[in-house]
Amino acid sequence: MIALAQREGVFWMGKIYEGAEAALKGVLRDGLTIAVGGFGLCGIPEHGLEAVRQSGVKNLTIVSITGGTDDAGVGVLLQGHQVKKLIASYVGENNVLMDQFTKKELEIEFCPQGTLAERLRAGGFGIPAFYTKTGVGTIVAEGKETRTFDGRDYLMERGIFCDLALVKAWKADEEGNLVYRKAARNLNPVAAVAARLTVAEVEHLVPNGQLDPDLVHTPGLVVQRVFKGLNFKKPIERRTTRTA
Amino acid sequence: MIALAQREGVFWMGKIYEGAEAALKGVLRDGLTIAVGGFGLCGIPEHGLEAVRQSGVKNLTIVSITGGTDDAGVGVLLQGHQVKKLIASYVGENNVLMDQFTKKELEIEFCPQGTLAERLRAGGFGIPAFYTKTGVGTIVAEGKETRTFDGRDYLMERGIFCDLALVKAWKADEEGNLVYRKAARNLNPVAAVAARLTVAEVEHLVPNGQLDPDLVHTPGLVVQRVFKGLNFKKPIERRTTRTA
Amino acid sequence: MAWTREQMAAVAAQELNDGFYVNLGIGIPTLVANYVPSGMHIVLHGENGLIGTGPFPLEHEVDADIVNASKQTVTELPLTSYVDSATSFGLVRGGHIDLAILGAMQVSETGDIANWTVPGKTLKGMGGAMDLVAGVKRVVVLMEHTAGDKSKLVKQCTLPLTGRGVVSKVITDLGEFEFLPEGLTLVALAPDVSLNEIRAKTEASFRVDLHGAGHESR
Amino acid sequence: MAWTREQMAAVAAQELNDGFYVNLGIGIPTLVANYVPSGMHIVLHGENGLIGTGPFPLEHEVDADIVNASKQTVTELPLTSYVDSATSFGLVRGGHIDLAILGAMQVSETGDIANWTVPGKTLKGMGGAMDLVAGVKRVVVLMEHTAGDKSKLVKQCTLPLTGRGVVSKVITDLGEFEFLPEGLTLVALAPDVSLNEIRAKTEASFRVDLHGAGHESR
Repeated sequence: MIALAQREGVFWMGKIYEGAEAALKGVLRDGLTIAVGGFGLCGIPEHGLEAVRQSGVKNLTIVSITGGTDDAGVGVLLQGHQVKKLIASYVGENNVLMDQFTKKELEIEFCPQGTLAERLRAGGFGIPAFYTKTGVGTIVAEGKETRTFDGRDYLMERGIFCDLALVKAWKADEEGNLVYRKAARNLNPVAAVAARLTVAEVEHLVPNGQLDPDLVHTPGLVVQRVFKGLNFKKPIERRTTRTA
Repeated sequence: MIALAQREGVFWMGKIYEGAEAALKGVLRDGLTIAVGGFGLCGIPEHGLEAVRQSGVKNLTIVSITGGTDDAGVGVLLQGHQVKKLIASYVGENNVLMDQFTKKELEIEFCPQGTLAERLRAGGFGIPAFYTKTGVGTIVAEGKETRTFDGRDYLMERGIFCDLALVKAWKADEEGNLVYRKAARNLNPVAAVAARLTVAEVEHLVPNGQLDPDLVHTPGLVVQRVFKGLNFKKPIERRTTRTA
Repeated sequence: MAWTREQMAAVAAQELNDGFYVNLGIGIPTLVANYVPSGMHIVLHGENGLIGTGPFPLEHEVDADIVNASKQTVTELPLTSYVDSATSFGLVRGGHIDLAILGAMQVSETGDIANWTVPGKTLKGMGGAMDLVAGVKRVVVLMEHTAGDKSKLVKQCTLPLTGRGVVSKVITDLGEFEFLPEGLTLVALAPDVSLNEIRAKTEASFRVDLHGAGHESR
Repeated sequence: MAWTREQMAAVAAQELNDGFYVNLGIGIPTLVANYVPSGMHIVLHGENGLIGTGPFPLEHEVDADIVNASKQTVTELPLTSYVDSATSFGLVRGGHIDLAILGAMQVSETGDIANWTVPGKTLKGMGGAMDLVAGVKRVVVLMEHTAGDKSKLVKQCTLPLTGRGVVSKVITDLGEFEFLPEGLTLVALAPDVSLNEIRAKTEASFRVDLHGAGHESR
């Protein structure tokens, strides 16, 4: 294998960066469309979101399953009034969001969760549109083409391709191959393919050769920048336990 | 976990069968549409194909990447004149096939390989149709809707859903969770989701709890029957080596 | 005497078959897990990508990466596997889940369901509800028969729909209804609930067939 | 003197950039792997699902489960990962592969390519060729300039197309052509090949710009 070269100027310096700020340098600007991995607060790119918050860029369009909570997940961007539009399936846990939505500061495009995930995969995989029966006969169908195949009605939904994807994985190697852990996988793999630039934050960074090639969930081919996040908070939204 | 019960009559007896013939019992009949995993001869369900051959069922429609070779892969079904129609992307290595095609005994629907894989995934995942730029302006476009999105032309391709899928995996547990090995994965995961009944043959069968849940490529949810194949031939189509 | 929530869950558990993959919604449907007949092999699908959901964890087992579709911490089982969101909902949309048991605010006599939003109230979003009702093979609704004094089994839903013509069965505290080819049909009454009572409390038109039925519902 | 196959591959290798993911077709394109500049990080994508293809195996390393898109036995690298066919071609279709270097039977002056079938000859099928030319960011064709005495760089392809308007560059044994906004442009000549010779052997109309160019091609 060819070793990863360090880069100066126009030379390629590999995919590994020192932290979120470095990994997002030169990327962030007003008006970006950003796909954000995670389900609720599980498997969210917490360091990447914090770096976007600190950058202060505005008028963002965010594509994510939920709107996060008041102070976590996509919620950190809402706190700073950085989001112009949110494409999401559920926003039930966030008062800041509700306030901005009520005041019409924030536009929300509600999208059924499965349709949302499929739209990202489609956009990332060169499929401009597909048909689904999800949402037929509901407000989700408004303004969309309805078409009958084999006697059943379907909606046409469009692929989504973003400027940037922020994803969170458990492990990465130097190539940027990603392995997710358990239910923290969720939207991350489809977010990762659906952007011009994909930045992955990981709990563990390993040399090439240390990941089972059969276990790689997201090939490094779609991952341009990787950093190891320090002190992941990994907040739990609803801690529920049983007693033995 | 609830243990797998053995079944008599209407009771569920779990997913594990003793060999291909047992796993296909009551399933095979003339006119079936069957999705077959594998790329060339790599990762083919060789025992399942042999059992279909021995059953003698005819007028099959086969969906697979290639037509196999004269005596392996889908080729074993062509030998017995069991195939009415083949939906495939490449048929270059099979004289039996070419002979039947020339005599118009066999219909071939050529489908670009990526479109073929996507059509199976779509069919299995409730997507009746999608758009792709693959094949625009070629004979593949004939008879298909062409549509412009954002200034580019795309073809509409239809999902494929089959009566039966024959797939080959490396390992399975009792739940039918499947793990493939290396490039033998190929079409198998999408074939597995694209059928009413999916039969998996595996090199290794392990108890539940022995597969890493993050490594499962095909969830048992789509796999109805599993058997351990004995003496896999795993033929190599083009053995190429270098000298040290 | 109307069924309790626990009894409604027990009635719904009769929908289960050995080998089923099942999606349970929040609220009363969650209770159905307690009524799986012993020895029956049932796998719970969490649409966030956890196939084979186990019970809530002991305090020391809590893992931020193991949550269900309600974002609650749960556990794995030996048969568990994980998939991404697109695959998980692909399995839903493709009809690979045998049964969804869901709550609802309204169900219409043609099988429409409304269970995701009430105009004027706090907006939350449909999450995976529209995917589930559209995709899962059989959708069973568990809900109270009335809200205040208003029937939730209606002629036509007044709330925004989650799906149209997708419900196979409704179990309320007063009785059990099937959507048969002949139309909405009352197939069971809770103990001591009279036909007159259920008629008085139901806006939807329905047939009555308290014997048999149930095998040919959609 | 026309370029040899090896020299054509070396010319094509100048298309490579550090960090590129590249798909190489069978025939002359395969040779490009031998001309990757030392220290340059290039990953070869095999559309059958092997991302990061290594060299052919030693005899004792042969593994039936490790094959490339030509069904040849190959090896893994430490950076290798495997994906299924739908994902592999999703990566192709989605434009995530930087460069495909492919052979062809004909390329037209508008960038159409024909490289999958000759009517009347044995039918093989397009395999992944149509996906590659439609999806990969930049398609470079490596082919002999003529077949017999017929130009392969034509006004309009007479063979069935693999893709329409998809080729960015053509390298033949006689020279190098770019598809620029201004049209097909000859940007380099093989040593001792004259403009007159290449004009005589080329059916397609083309401009000549032997200095610069190459930066704005599609």
